[in-house]
Amino acid sequence: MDINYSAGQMAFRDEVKSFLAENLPEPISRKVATGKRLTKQDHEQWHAILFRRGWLAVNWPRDFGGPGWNAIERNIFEEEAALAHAPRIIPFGLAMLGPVLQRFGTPQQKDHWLPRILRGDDWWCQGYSEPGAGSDLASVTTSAVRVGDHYVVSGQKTWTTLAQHANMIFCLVRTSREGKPQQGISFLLIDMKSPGVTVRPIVLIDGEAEVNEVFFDNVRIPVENLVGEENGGWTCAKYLLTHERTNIAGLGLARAALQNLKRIAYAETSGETRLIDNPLFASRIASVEIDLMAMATTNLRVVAQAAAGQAPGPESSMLKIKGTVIRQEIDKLTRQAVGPYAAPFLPEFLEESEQADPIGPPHAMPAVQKYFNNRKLSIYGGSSEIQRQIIAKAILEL
Amino acid sequence: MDINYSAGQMAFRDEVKSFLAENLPEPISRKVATGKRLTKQDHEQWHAILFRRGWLAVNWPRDFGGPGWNAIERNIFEEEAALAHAPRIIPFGLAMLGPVLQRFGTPQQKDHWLPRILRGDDWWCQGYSEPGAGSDLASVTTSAVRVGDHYVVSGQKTWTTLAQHANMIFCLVRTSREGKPQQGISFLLIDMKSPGVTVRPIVLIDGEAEVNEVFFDNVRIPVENLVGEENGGWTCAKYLLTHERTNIAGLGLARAALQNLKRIAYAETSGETRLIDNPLFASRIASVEIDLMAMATTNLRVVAQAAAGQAPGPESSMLKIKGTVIRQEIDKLTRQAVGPYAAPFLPEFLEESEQADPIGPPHAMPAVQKYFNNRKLSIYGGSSEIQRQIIAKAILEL
Amino acid sequence: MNFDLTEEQTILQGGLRRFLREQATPDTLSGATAGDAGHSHTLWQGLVEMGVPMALFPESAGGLGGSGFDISVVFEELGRVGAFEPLLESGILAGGLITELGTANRQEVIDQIIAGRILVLAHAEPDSRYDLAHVQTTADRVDEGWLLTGRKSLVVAAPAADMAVVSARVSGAISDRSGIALFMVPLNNPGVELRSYRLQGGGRAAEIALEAVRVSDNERLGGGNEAFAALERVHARACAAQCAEAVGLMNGIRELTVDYLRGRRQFGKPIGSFQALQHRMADMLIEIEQARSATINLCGHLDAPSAERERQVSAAKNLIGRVARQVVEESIQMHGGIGMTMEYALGHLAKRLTMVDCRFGDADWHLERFVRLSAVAAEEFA
Amino acid sequence: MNFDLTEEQTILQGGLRRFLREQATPDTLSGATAGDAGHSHTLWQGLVEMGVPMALFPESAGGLGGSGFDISVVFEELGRVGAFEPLLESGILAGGLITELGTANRQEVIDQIIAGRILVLAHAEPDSRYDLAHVQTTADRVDEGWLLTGRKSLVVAAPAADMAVVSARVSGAISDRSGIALFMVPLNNPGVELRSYRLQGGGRAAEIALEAVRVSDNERLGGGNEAFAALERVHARACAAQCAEAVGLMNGIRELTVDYLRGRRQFGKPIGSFQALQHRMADMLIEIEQARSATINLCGHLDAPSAERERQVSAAKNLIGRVARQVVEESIQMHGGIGMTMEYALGHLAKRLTMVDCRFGDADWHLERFVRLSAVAAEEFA
Repeated sequence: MDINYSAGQMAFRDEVKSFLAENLPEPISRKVATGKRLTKQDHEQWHAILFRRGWLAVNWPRDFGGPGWNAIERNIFEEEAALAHAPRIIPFGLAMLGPVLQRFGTPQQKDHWLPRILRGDDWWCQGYSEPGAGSDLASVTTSAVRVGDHYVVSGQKTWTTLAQHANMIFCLVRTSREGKPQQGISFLLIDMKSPGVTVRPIVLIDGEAEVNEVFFDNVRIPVENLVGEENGGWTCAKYLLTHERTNIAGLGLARAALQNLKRIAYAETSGETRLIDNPLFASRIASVEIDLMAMATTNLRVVAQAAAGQAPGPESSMLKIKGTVIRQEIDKLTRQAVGPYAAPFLPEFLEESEQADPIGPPHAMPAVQKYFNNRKLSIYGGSSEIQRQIIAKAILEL
Repeated sequence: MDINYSAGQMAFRDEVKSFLAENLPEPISRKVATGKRLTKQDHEQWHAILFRRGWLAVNWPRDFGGPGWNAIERNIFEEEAALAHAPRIIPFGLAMLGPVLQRFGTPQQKDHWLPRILRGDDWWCQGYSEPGAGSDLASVTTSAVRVGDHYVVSGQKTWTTLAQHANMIFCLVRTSREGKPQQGISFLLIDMKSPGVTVRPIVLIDGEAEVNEVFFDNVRIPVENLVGEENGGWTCAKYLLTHERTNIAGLGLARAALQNLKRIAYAETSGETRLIDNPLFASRIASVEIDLMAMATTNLRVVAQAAAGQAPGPESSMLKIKGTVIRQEIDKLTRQAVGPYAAPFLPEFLEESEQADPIGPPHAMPAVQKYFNNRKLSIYGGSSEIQRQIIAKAILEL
Repeated sequence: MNFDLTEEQTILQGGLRRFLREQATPDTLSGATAGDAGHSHTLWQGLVEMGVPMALFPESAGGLGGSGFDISVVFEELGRVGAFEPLLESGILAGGLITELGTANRQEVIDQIIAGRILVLAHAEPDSRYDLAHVQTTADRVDEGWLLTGRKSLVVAAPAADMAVVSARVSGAISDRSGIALFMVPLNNPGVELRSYRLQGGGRAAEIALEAVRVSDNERLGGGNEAFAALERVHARACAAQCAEAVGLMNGIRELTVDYLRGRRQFGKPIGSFQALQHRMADMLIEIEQARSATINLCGHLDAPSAERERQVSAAKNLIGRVARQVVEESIQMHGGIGMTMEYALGHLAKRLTMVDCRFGDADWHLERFVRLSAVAAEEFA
Repeated sequence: MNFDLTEEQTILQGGLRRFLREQATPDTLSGATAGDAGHSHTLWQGLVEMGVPMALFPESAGGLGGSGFDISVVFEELGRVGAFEPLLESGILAGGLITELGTANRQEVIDQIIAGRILVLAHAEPDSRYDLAHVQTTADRVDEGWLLTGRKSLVVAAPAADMAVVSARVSGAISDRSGIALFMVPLNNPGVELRSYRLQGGGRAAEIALEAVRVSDNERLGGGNEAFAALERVHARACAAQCAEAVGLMNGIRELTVDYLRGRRQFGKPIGSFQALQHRMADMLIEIEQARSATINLCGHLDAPSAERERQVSAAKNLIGRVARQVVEESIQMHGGIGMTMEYALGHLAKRLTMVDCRFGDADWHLERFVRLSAVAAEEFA
């Protein structure tokens, strides 16, 4: 056993660090570090920088334009990027659709869509969830009826992240009501500029409109936009879910959040005492830091298995649950650390361009916004309850 | 609203206090306070003292020799008795069987058994649980076959508390296998001196043999020992369970345990510092004390309802769960407080008569014994899981 | 011992519940936050007409009661729907201090508050966090009056008020209990500047800058410089109000969540039939009952000697803070995505309940305070 | 980065697991506790013949490895069955100090330990709680030797040993790190008195009274009076052993509990089909994996600079202590009554796992220590 990176891995990490230091635009990393809003252009700019370096499609094979990294290298990249306050790579085209097209797409689909994803020609979003469906994906009701060489799509998707930026959406749609619910689902690529598509933002408790509803009213989609076989979309959906799970522990993000918490706990004082010197608060930070130190190794153990060729299995459910618990605890402590100045609701201060002095310390509003926003961690991508169920069945065999 | 006792209730409390101060034998209360073993004679002596005062059968009506207290008075008595380190009143005859006989017994049964319970002529134990049955009482398999004017009983009971002291046991037995499982159960009084009855102690993780297995091998019981109707025992069983729930929150015991914890935290030092002055440990004590202060009022709210004539309903499930969590947390902190001297296993020091110096502080071994013993609180009398189920069904209607 | 409401309280509770259920709709509430005043004139007028502010004052001051349980009846109902009309600010805090300490025209002001005038207490400051004794704002003696200079922070409802009770230091160090005086300051006085903003839990607050604001001796409450004891007493009442409001919020959330568990189907069953959720909901219910008991304890000790009263304040605030976190996080989790939207009623209630912990001291702050306040009593074990 | 065992470690693990599964039966273990020695000669001989003590020493001292991961392989297997043979006491603690500091006949003693001789470390004292620097026992200079006087407490396995490494203070105050020396003391020396007793987690320990026990200069380890650094280093290794043992205990308990959940039926179904228990079992599994990771972290840092090593010690001990409580309490709860009996395998494992927290510092003690040890590193934020 050896818990240290090999010389080659260390060198790779240094390469990533220098790349980030030299190429990550400071205005963007400052926004990430201070919890400000990122624009669509910020994301596109960062994607373009990574694309030029060949590091954008982290989990694509080299043949399709990926860097050819193994799980350990991906892990190093993702952690360093988070610690450097890089924006996350928007996953919908790169981490989700890309692998599905590579596996199930026709040669024409691959040739057409994959380079566009890398170049950022399209902003994709994900049309999986529907109102009333939650974690029960197989209950999709948005229908696609074949009429000539088109599908006519009607129905509604929800929780569609960043749909306001997107021009394309990949959807699970129902093409048959026969057999088991899973059997009548197809995987369809939909141009959001098509007549009949409307997007409505949903304001969340953090005050932001990160997610949307997307409505389809007799939207006509050419049949060549079907991926895989008609009624075979469940296979694509399941394949996508296993790929969604890269970096599921959110380790780099947790480390960056812990640093931010400590920084705030040094800055906040109660009377003469810095909050970090308060024994009870210090013990709460220490407890979550100890959890995080252990989870970093739990994560590496799973990553090492993946690098050795074993597909990431139900262990990723453990990483998602624990990673979520840790990040939500850090967020809660950060919210607690800002004290009474958690109360003001000042979304305008999430804009980098805001010139006015903040109310209270500048770290207060972003801390509260993040606390509320990150309630999502235990809900989306398979809720913590679903993950426990997976562990109980697949690992414990109960 | 008024959270204070009325003048009459205050006077009653003072009366209880003085009675305890004057009549509770010091050797007995010292054993209870220091966590030493009580003998059968200790219990009998205390019961006799309470009997003479008319305060033994706390939940019996005056007609049967009870004190005629309402729920508030019972609560006052039970709390003061616990704080004075009185032994608990052994519940099997008094709190469990008595009410069943009063409700379902024949005149002969009442005349015969109730005075014997009060006088302590019989030591009763409870034959409900069976191996493999756990919380599922209806699955009773111990059989009683009617042969002439006897039942012939065969089978096994388990977790029989203090059966080693008992000469009588009340049992749920199966008299029919027809219909629903609940329908073939009868409630039978069995003389443990009968041929075919054997008792085997079970050593628990605290090292003590508080519970037993009781075996019945063709034991002949006269039919007049049937309480209620043949195959009607489930009614008795359910009635008994509602009566078992008096003092279910264990409030006085929790308060006495908290005082003991504080005493130990004042006595234990780490370096120059008393444990009570350690900020983290002090905060853990404070947290459970705050929970206890609230639960005292939750308890009084339920008690006040009961005193107003409303039967204690599913609220007692809440009291049992929270009371258990609080007591187990206090026990855990007490175990933690004694530090490394939790390690020695010294059951001989649970005997008052032990002359040798203890290993480490005298409070250590009783603290550890109690921590292990009180794991039972969340298991017996309807496990915490069963209680949550009751709340979900009866209060939340889920 | 008696846990029943009086007949008057029962009537008030029923009327208030009906009124708020009808009037305090999500639209009204979000509109109130969006408006300049940060509250709803309709709701406020309704509350005043029902005599709600009057219920918060003792009979000796022209009120109807003002006991801890009068407070809890009112604020639990406000909490149940997530209303944030400035009853706590005007009735409990400003009105309470005026009642306690008196002013030249004490009864006149109290009558105005009962009739719907809104006053606030401007006490906390940018660096005070939760320390009630922290007062850096100075009151300098000039002629027959005073010049007040300093910054007051997080003055909830200030945008709706025309007058503030302002704390200022006459002597002593920044965190001394001694040397704090209170002054009535019209908010349109020269030298007073408000910066108004919305609150996460609904409504508005302001930062207030005071630049050599001139007030006369007559405007000094109680005529003295030792207002800390009254501040602490009134804050205990405010904590009781806040705890009762939190209990109302918890019960509002509980009802929404139980309804959702019953109605929402997944994998072919109501999600409320899943045992894991049933058990967690049962645990939540137990804790909400604990929160109610902690609030009852505090309300029943508001007139106790200060050592015991303040111990109950910290016990209640600690427990309420802990339970609030559990209720917020569990209820959102059990709802899933819908629980995170502001379009559904849970969103506002959950945010408001979260913010309970950021006012008058959070759970950990009160846990440590409880330890300190218990230390004397605990010496019996030494 | 590599989480695979070496070939040697894999072989040792397999052999040890087979041997212990066959030999370390509940009867053997309870018999061992009941006997005077407090351990099983059969098990001990088996371990010695398999070269297990040898695996704990470095090659330079005639061992086979002695790395953190050699330690964890051995102790995880001991833990899995709840064995308590004195490997930690003889191999890690006493043997480790002799290896570190040396004695006149260093290699001879190490060879004897490897061959099965049992030595112990007598270091803790009645008032030391978990403070490693607390040494009140005195070593007074006389002629060419020393007189040792004091009391040593909780010396695990002392009844099985013939020799102890005893710490004594040559200079300084009771809790000074400086001025502590270590001496080899035969336990049959005049003036040495043992009081032997059973342990909750199995096996035996003794209180040791030293009354002017005469030892020579030759018997002083390393010939110096500054043994604290070595004590701390060796205790870090002991903590690694204990954490690995705890992980083994947790996994033994997990297997029992999962089997029970699958086999035990109630209300007509296996109780493992109840969702509430499934979710709690999943949470337990996650924490056990965390415990394994914390142990790996510690084992991988045993040769790190002391500041980082000790931070890892406290991180691992804190996490292991917390998870141990959860695993013990949840596994007993999910078993119900049977989980509380000593007749079923869980009883001993649960008690032994509980006792992990009472040796070398409990979870809270290490949490506070972690805060202190992290303070320097944290100054980057100042």
